[in-house]
Amino acid sequence: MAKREYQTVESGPHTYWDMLHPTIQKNYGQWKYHDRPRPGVLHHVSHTGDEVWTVKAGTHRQVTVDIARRLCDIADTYCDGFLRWTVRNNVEMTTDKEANVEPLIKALEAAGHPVGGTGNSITSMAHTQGWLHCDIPATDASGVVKSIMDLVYDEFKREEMPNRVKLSTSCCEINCGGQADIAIVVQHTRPPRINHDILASTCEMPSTVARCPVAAIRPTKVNGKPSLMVVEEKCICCGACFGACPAMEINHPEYSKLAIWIGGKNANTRSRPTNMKLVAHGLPNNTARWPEVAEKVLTIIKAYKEGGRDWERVGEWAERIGWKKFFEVTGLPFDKYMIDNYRHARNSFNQSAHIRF
Amino acid sequence: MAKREYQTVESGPHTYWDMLHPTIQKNYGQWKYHDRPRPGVLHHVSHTGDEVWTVKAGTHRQVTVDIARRLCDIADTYCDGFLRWTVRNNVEMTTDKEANVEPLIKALEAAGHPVGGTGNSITSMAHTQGWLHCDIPATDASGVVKSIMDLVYDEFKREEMPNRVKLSTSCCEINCGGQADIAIVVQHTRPPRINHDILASTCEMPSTVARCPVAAIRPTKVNGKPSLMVVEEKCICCGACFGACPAMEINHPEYSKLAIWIGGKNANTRSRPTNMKLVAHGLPNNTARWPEVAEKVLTIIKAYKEGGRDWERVGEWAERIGWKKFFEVTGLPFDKYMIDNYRHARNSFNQSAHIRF
Amino acid sequence: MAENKLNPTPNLDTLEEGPWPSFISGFKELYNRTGNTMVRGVLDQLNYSYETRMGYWKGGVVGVHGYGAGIISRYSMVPELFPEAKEFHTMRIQPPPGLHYSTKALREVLDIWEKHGSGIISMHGQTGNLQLQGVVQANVQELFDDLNKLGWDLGGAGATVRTGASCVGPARCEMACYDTLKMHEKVLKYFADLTHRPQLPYKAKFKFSGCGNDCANAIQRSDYAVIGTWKDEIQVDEAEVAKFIETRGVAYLTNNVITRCPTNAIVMNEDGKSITINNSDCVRCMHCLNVMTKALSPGKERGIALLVGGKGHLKVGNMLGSVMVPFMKMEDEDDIEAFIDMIDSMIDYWAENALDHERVGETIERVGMQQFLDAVGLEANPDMVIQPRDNPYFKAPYEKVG
Amino acid sequence: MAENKLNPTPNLDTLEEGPWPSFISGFKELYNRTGNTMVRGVLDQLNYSYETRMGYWKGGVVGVHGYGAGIISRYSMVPELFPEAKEFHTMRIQPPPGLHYSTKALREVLDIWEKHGSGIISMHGQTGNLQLQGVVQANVQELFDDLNKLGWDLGGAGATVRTGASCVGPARCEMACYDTLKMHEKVLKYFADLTHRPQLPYKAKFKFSGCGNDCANAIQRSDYAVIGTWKDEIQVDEAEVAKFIETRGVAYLTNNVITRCPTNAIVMNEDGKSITINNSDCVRCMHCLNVMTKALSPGKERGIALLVGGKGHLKVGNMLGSVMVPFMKMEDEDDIEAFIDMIDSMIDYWAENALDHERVGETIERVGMQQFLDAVGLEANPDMVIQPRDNPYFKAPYEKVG
Ligand code: SRM
Ligand code: SRM
Ligand code: SRM
Ligand code: SRM
Ligand code: SF4
Ligand code: SF4
Ligand code: SF4
Ligand code: SF4
Ligand code: SF4
Ligand code: SF4
Ligand code: SF4
Ligand code: SF4
Repeated sequence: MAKREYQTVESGPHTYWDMLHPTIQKNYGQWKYHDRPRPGVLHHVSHTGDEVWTVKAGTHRQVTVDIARRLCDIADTYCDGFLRWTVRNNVEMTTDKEANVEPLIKALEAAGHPVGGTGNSITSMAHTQGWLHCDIPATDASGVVKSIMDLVYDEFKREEMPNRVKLSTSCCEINCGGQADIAIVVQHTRPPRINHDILASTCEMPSTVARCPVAAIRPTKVNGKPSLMVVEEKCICCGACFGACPAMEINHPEYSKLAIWIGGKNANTRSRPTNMKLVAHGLPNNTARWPEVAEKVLTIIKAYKEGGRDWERVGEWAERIGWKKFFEVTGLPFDKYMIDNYRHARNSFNQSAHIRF
Repeated sequence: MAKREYQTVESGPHTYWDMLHPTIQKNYGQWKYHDRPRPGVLHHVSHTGDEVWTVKAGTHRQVTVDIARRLCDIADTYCDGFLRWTVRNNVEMTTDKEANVEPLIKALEAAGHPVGGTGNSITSMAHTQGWLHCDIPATDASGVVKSIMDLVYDEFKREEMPNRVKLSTSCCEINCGGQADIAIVVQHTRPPRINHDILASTCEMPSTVARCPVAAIRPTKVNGKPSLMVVEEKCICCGACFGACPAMEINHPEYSKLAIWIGGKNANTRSRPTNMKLVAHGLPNNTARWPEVAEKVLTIIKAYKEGGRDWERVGEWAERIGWKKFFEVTGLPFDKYMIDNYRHARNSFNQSAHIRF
Repeated sequence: MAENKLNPTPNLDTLEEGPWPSFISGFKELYNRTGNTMVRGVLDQLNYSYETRMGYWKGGVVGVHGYGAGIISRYSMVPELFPEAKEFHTMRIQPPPGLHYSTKALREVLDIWEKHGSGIISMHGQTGNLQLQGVVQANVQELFDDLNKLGWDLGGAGATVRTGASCVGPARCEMACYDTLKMHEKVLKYFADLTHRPQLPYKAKFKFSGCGNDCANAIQRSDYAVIGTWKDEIQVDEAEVAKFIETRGVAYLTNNVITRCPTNAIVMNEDGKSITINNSDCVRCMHCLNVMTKALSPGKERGIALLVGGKGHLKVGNMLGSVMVPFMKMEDEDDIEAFIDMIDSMIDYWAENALDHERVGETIERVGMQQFLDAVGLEANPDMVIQPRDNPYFKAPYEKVG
Repeated sequence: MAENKLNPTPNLDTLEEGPWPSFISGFKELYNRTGNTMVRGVLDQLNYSYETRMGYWKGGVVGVHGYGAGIISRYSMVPELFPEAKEFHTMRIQPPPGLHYSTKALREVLDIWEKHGSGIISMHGQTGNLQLQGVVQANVQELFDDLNKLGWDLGGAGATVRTGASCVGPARCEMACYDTLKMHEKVLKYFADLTHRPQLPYKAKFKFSGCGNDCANAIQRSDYAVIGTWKDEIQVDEAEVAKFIETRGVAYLTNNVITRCPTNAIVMNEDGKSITINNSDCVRCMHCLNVMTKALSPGKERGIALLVGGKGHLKVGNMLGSVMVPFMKMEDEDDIEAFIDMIDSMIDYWAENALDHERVGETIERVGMQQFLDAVGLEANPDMVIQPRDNPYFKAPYEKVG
C-alpha cells in the first residue's frame, strides 16, 4: 500500500452556519410565529419583521446525483442557493420573497416532487434499507414506501387529517424505521433454520447465544463440530440472532410476514410519548405492491380521518375511542397475540373498570 | 371428646334481606339520587317518592359488646332496629323520618361517636390488628389510628377537603390495611436475625426460602444442624419470610420504621385506579402517639387541602401539581430510594419531557 | 393482679385522651363491667408491647369440628408475664352482605359472644369479617355452635376462599348497577366448602362493588373483583342538566365536569354553554354522575365487569385486578350461576397451576394472559388491556404455506 | 448484460407507476446517463429479491485509514448471478446539523460521489447520515479523502457514538428553546474519536430537538435525547389570545385547548370565556402553543432537558428515554462544555459496566436508576420519575441507633 499523503481532518459533522440562507442567518433564533398559507407552504415571521416562505416537497429518499442536482437547480433559481432536507426525507426550500412561492411550487412539481407534507397531512414515510442494501431484511423498504405513498398521495398534498400522520416501514423486526403513527414491520413466524455449514466459521457463538432475548439458543455439536441449536418451543421468532450471526436463517419468503403497528408518538405534545402497538400481523410479504398491507393501512387512515378529533394523533384517537372501538371501526381482528406477554406485560393489562361500550 | 350432637349448617354469609329496614326493602334498587343536607348526613330519594336520611358516625372498630349494644339502643330508638357498618368501620343509621335526624345525631355524639365521614371529609382510618392480635406486627394499628383520628377529628366532622380522604395504617409491610390516599405502613431497615434455636422445629424451610422475593435465603448448617441463612446484601428487608417462619426475626424496636405512602386509589373515578407511592420512610415507631409520623401526615393533609382542586383525590392532586411540587409543598425530602428499582421500575421512569417548573 | 382491678397501663393511658373514640377506654369499660380477666391480660400485654415496641403473639392451630379454617389462633409468647393473655383466639364470622344488621340479630351475637369470649370485637376486619377477638380453645366449639344455630358461619383464613365484601349497593345507593348483596350472598354460599377447608394454593377473595366508584375496594383487595357497569347510554335528565349549568356556571362545568372526564367524552357544544356526552367514548368512570347526581344516572342495560388478580404486594408489588370479563348481565339466578361456573373454571386452573402461596393474579402474570384465557375458555378482548402489545416478542402459529 | 443497456426488471417495473417519485425510475435514469454498471447490477439483484422474496447482501469489513467505522460493507451473496453487484458499500457522511445545505457544498459532494461511486444516495438515513450507497473497496479511500478535504467526515457505525440529528431549530422555528444546530455540531465534534473508532459496548446516539414537539424523534431514537424547554412562564400575547377566542369561540377553546392540556393547567375563568394558565402545573407539552401559535410562546428562561436511554426494542422492548437532567441552561460554550462533561461520565460508566451489545438505557434498567445516579454523580429528583416507587422492596441504610 502506497504511503498515505493526505492527513485526515477528524472534523465530525460538517459546519452548518455557512449552509444557511442569509435571511435565515439574520433572523436566527428570532422567529415569532408561523402559519400555513396553503398545504405545503410554511410562512414564518420574525421579531425583526422579516418573513420567509418555505415550500416543502416529497422525495424518494433513495435518490441519485441527478435528482439532487435538479433540486439544487431549483434552489439556485428561487432560494439563492440554499435548501434543506427534513428528518423525513422531504426537501424544504425557503425564500424571503413571497413572489417566488408559486413558481417554486411549480418547479418542484414539474420535477416530480409533490408539494405538501405540512401540518395535518400525511407526510413522507420513513424508510430503511431493505433488499437494496441491508444484510438482514425480510422485505424491501423503498418498494413499500413507494406503494403506500402512491396511495396516500392526495393526503400528502392536503391538510385534512386530524393531525400530522407519520408513517414508517422497516424491513426486519429490528425496526430501524423507528416508531410511527402507523408502521409496517416484518414479523417472523418461524424459528431460524441453522446453517451449520457456515456457522462455526462466520459467527461468534457466545455472543449469538447472548443475543437471544428468551435464551432459546444453546451450544450443541453437529457432526462432531461445535455449533448452535434453537429450542423451538422457547423461540419467539424475533430474528435478533440473525443480526449477530448470518447462519441463523430466520428469513423466509412465506414465513416472514408483515405486521402493522400504530400509535407510536415521540412528541410530548398533550399525552406523553408512547410506543406503537401491534394491530395486525401475519400479512403476506407480497411484492411489489403489498396490496394486503396497503389495504389495511388505508383502512386505518380512513377510520382515523373520519373519527379523529382535531389535534388527535392516531394513537390518541385510538385511546380516546378505545382499542375495542379501534378494532371495530377498522375491521381488523384482535387476537390473543396482541395481549402482551413479555417482561412488563402486567402494565398493559386493563387494571381498571374503565371499559367502553 | 364427647360425641358431637349438633350438626353444623354450612351456610356461608348470613342472609341480608331480614337485616334491612322495611323502607329500604321497599325501595331496594329504586334510589334516584342523594344529597348531603349537612356533614355526616346523607339524604336518599327514591323513584317511589320515599326518602331516607342516614346519619354516619365514627367508631373505633376495636369495639366491645358494650359499645355495640349502645349502638343497638340508638338504632332501636330512632331507626326501627336497623343499622349497618361501612367498609371503613363507621356506623350508619338510616331513618325514614326526617325528624329523627337531629336527635339521632345528638344520641350518637353523646355516646362518643362523632358524626361525619361523609362526602369530602376525612373518613375513618382503615386499620389492622397490630400488637393487639397479630403474630407479626412491628407496631400497633389501633393506637396509630386513634392518634391520627384525634388530630383530624374536625376534618372528619366537616366536608372541607377537595374530595374524600381515605387513610389507613398497617402494622407490617404486608399491608392488610390496603392502599389509601395516605397510608402509614411499617418499613423494616434491617435484614432478619435468624433464631436458629426454633427454626428447624417451627418452620418449613423450603417454603420459607420460596417466600423471599429476591432469593436472599439459603439453606445452611448451624452447629451441624440444617437451618437457613440470609444473604444480607441481597435482602431488601421486606419481612415476607417472617410471615412464613417466626424464626426470621425481622421486627426490631428501632430498626423497624414507619413509612408514609400516598395516592392509592381504588375508585375508577376519573383517573384509573392507582397504587400508592412512597413519600417518607425511616420515621421512628414512637409509641404511643407517633408524633413524627402524625406531623408528616398532617402536613400532607394541609397541603392537599390548600392546593387540591374540587374532586381531586390526594394522588390526583400530586399528579397534577407534579411530584416535585408535592415534595416542595409538603417539605418532605425526596431521595433515591423513592425511585423504583423493582421488577417493573422502568414503567415509573419519566419517559417524557413532561416536566414542571 | 388477681384482684378484681385493672393493672396500671401507663403506656396506653395517653390513648384515652383526645376526641376520637378510644379503644383502650372501651376495653377498660368492658373489663370493669365483666371482670373478664382475658381483657385485663390483653391490656397488660399490649402495654408491654407499647413499652418494648415488640409484638408477643404467636400462632397455633385451633378449629371447629369439620372445618379447617376460620379461627386465627393466638398464644402469648410471654405467658409467664401475662398468664391471663395465654390464649386469645379470633373467630371470623361472615356477616350479612353489606354489613347490614337488625339490632335483634346483632344483640344475639353479642350475647353469645359475651358468654363464651372476651367481649372484644373487631367490627369489621379489613376483609369483611365480624371478628370476635379473644376466645380460648376450650370455648371455641360451643361459641361456634351457638352462633351457627342462628345462621352465622365462619369466614375464611389461610389457603381458602375468603369472606366476601360488598358495598351497600341497591339497599341505599342510586349508582348500584347490580344487586351486590344478593350476588355476594349467593356466590359465597356456593363457595362455603372452599371457605372452610384449605384446598387452594393460597387465599382467594371476592368483593362486590355496585359501580366504578368501587366503595368495596374490590380492584386492589380482591382476586375476583365484581364491579357494576352499564352498556347503553348514561340517563340524562335534561332539565336537571340545564339547572346545574345555570346554577354552577360554565366555568364550573368546564373545570369540574368537562375537563375531568378521562376520555374527553364530554364536549362543549357550539353554543359554549351546554354539553354533549359521547357515550361510546365514555369509560363508565362515574365522575360526571357523581358531580351531577340529580341530572345523570347509569344507563339501563346494567351488569358487571369482572376484574381478576387484585392483591397486596407480596412478592411482585401491589396488583390491581384487570379486566377478564368486560360485561355480563347479572339480573337473575341464571346469571349468577353462569358467573359461578366461570369462576369455578378459573379457580380450577389456578389450583392446578399455581405455585405455593401464589395468588391468581401472580399466576396470570407468570404464565401469561394468553395461556390463562385459553385455559379458562375466554376469548381475547381488547377490553382486557389498555393497549395491544408494544413489543414483537410473540410467536403466532405458522400459517400454512403452499 | 455487458451491453450498455439495462436488463429487464419485471418485478420492479410496477414501482415506476403511480404519482409518488419512483426510486426505480431514478436509478434507471442514473444508469442511462452514466452507464455505471454497479447501478445495473443492483437493479438486477433487487429484481431477483422481489422475485424470490429474499435479500442477498452480506457484510464484511471495509474502512478508511485510521478509522474503525463509518462504512457499511456489502457484498452480494450471489455474485455469480450479479457480478456487477459484487460490491456495494455505503459510506456514511455526517451532514451539517439540521440538514441544511448550500447548493454549492452539496454539488461538490455530488460531483465527488459520481466520480468514485454509484451515484445513488440515501438522503438521509434514519440516524441522519448522508448515505453514499454503492462504492467498491478500491475507491473508498479516495472518495473519503476528497470529501474530507471539503470538511466532510464519516459518521458512526457499529459500537460507536453515532451521527447526531437535530431539528431545524432556531434556523426557522419559533419554538426552539436552545440552539439545536450549534449544540449538535459541538457535541458531535467532541465525540469524533468515539464516532470513528469502536470502543464502546454498543452504539450511542444523540438527537437534538428544540422543544417538546421532538421533531428529531429524540426520545425513542437516541440514547441521549436533548429536548428544549423553559422554566418561567409561557409568554402570552393577551390581545392575540382574545382574538383567538373571539374568532374560534368558546367551544373550540374548550374542546381543543382546555381539555387537551394534559395536566389541566389551563382553566376556564369565571367569566366562562377566557382562560388562565397555571404555569406551575404546565409540563411544557407544547400543545397550547402549537394551537395558539401567535398568542403563546415558550418562556424566556430557556434550556434543555436530557433524557437518557431511548432505543429500539432489542432485547427488552422499545425504550423511551427518561429524564436524567430536568433542566440545564444552554446559552454559551460553557454550558455545552458542562453538558459534555456530564455525558462523558455517563459514557464512562456505561462503557465500564454494560454487557456486550447493551445500550445505556438497558444498563440503567438492569443496575437500577439509583446506582446509575450514584455512579454519575447526579442527585435523585422527582422529575426523573412519573411517580415514586409503589412497592416497599428497597433497603435504606440502617439508621444509627443508640
Ligand atoms: C421540518 C421538521 C423538522 C426538521 O428539522 O426536519 C418539522 C418542522 C415542524 N414541526 Fe415537527 N417537524 C418535523 C418532524 C416532526 C417529527 C418527527 C418525524 O416526523 O419523524 C415529529 C414527532 C413525531 C412523533 O410524535 O413521533 C414532529 C412533531 C411535531 C409536532 C407535534 C405533533 C403532535 O401534535 O403530536 C408539532 C406541533 C404542531 O403540529 O403544531 C410540530 C410542528 C412543527 C412546526 C410547525 C414547527 C414550527 O413552528 O416551525 C414545523 C412545521 C412543520 C410543517 O411542515 O407543518 N412537529 N415533527 C420535520 C418535518 C418532517 C417532515 O418532513 O414531515
Ligand atoms: C358507605 C360506603 C359504602 C359501604 O358499603 O360501606 C360508601 C358510600 C358512598 N360512597 Fe363510597 N362509600 C364507601 C367507601 C368508599 C370507598 C372505599 C373505602 O373507603 O375504603 C371508596 C374507594 C376509595 C378509593 O378510591 O380507594 C369510595 C369511593 C367513592 C367515590 C369515588 C371518589 C372519587 O372521586 O375518587 C364516590 C363518588 C363521590 O364521591 O361522589 C363515592 C360515593 C359514595 C356515595 C355517595 C354513593 C351514593 O350515591 O350513595 C355513598 C355516600 C358516601 C358518603 O358518606 O358521602 N364513593 N367509597 C363506604 C363508606 C366508607 C366510610 O365509612 O367512609
Ligand atoms: C385481620 C386482618 C387485618 C384486620 O385487622 O382487619 C388481617 C390479618 C392478617 N393478615 Fe391480612 N388481614 C386482613 C385483611 C387483609 C387485606 C384487606 C382485604 O382483604 O380487603 C389484605 C390486602 C388484600 C389482599 O388480599 O392481598 C391482606 C393482605 C395480607 C397478606 C398479603 C397478601 C399478598 O398477596 O400480598 C398476608 C400475607 C399472607 O397471606 O401470607 C396477610 C396475612 C395476614 C395474617 C394472617 C398474618 C399472618 O400471616 O399471620 C394476619 C392475621 C392477623 C390476626 O391476628 O388476625 N394479609 N389482608 C384482615 C382480615 C380480617 C377479616 O377477615 O375481615
Ligand atoms: C441505514 C439505517 C436504515 C436506513 O436505511 O435509514 C439502519 C440500518 C441498519 N441498522 Fe439501524 N439503521 C438506521 C437507523 C436506525 C434507527 C433510527 C435512528 O437512528 O434514529 C434505529 C432505532 C433507534 C435505535 O438506535 O435503537 C435503529 C435500530 C437498529 C438496531 C436495534 C437497536 C436496539 O437496541 O434495539 C439494530 C441492531 C443492532 O444494532 O444490532 C440496527 C442495525 C442496523 C444494521 C447495521 C443491521 C445489521 O446489523 O447489519 C443496518 C445496516 C443496514 C445497511 O445496510 O446500511 N439498527 N437503526 C439507519 C442508519 C442510517 C444513518 O446512519 O443515517
Ligand atoms: S430494519 Fe432491519 S433489515 Fe431494515 S435496515 Fe434496519 S436492520 Fe436492516
Ligand atoms: S429468533 Fe429470537 S427468540 Fe428465536 S432463537 Fe433467535 S434470538 Fe432467540
Ligand atoms: S399488616 Fe401485618 S402485622 Fe398487621 S394485621 Fe396484617 S399481617 Fe398482621
Ligand atoms: S426480609 Fe424479605 S428480602 Fe430479606 S430475607 Fe426475608 S423475605 Fe428475603
Ligand atoms: S360502589 Fe357504587 S353502587 Fe356501591 S355504594 Fe359505592 S357508589 Fe354506590
Ligand atoms: S362517566 Fe366518566 S368517562 Fe363517562 S362521560 Fe362521565 S366523566 Fe366521562
Ligand atoms: S422540535 Fe420544536 S423547535 Fe424543533 S422544529 Fe420541532 S417544533 Fe421547532
Ligand atoms: S404547554 Fe401543554 S401542559 Fe403547558 S399549559 Fe399548554 S397544553 Fe398545558
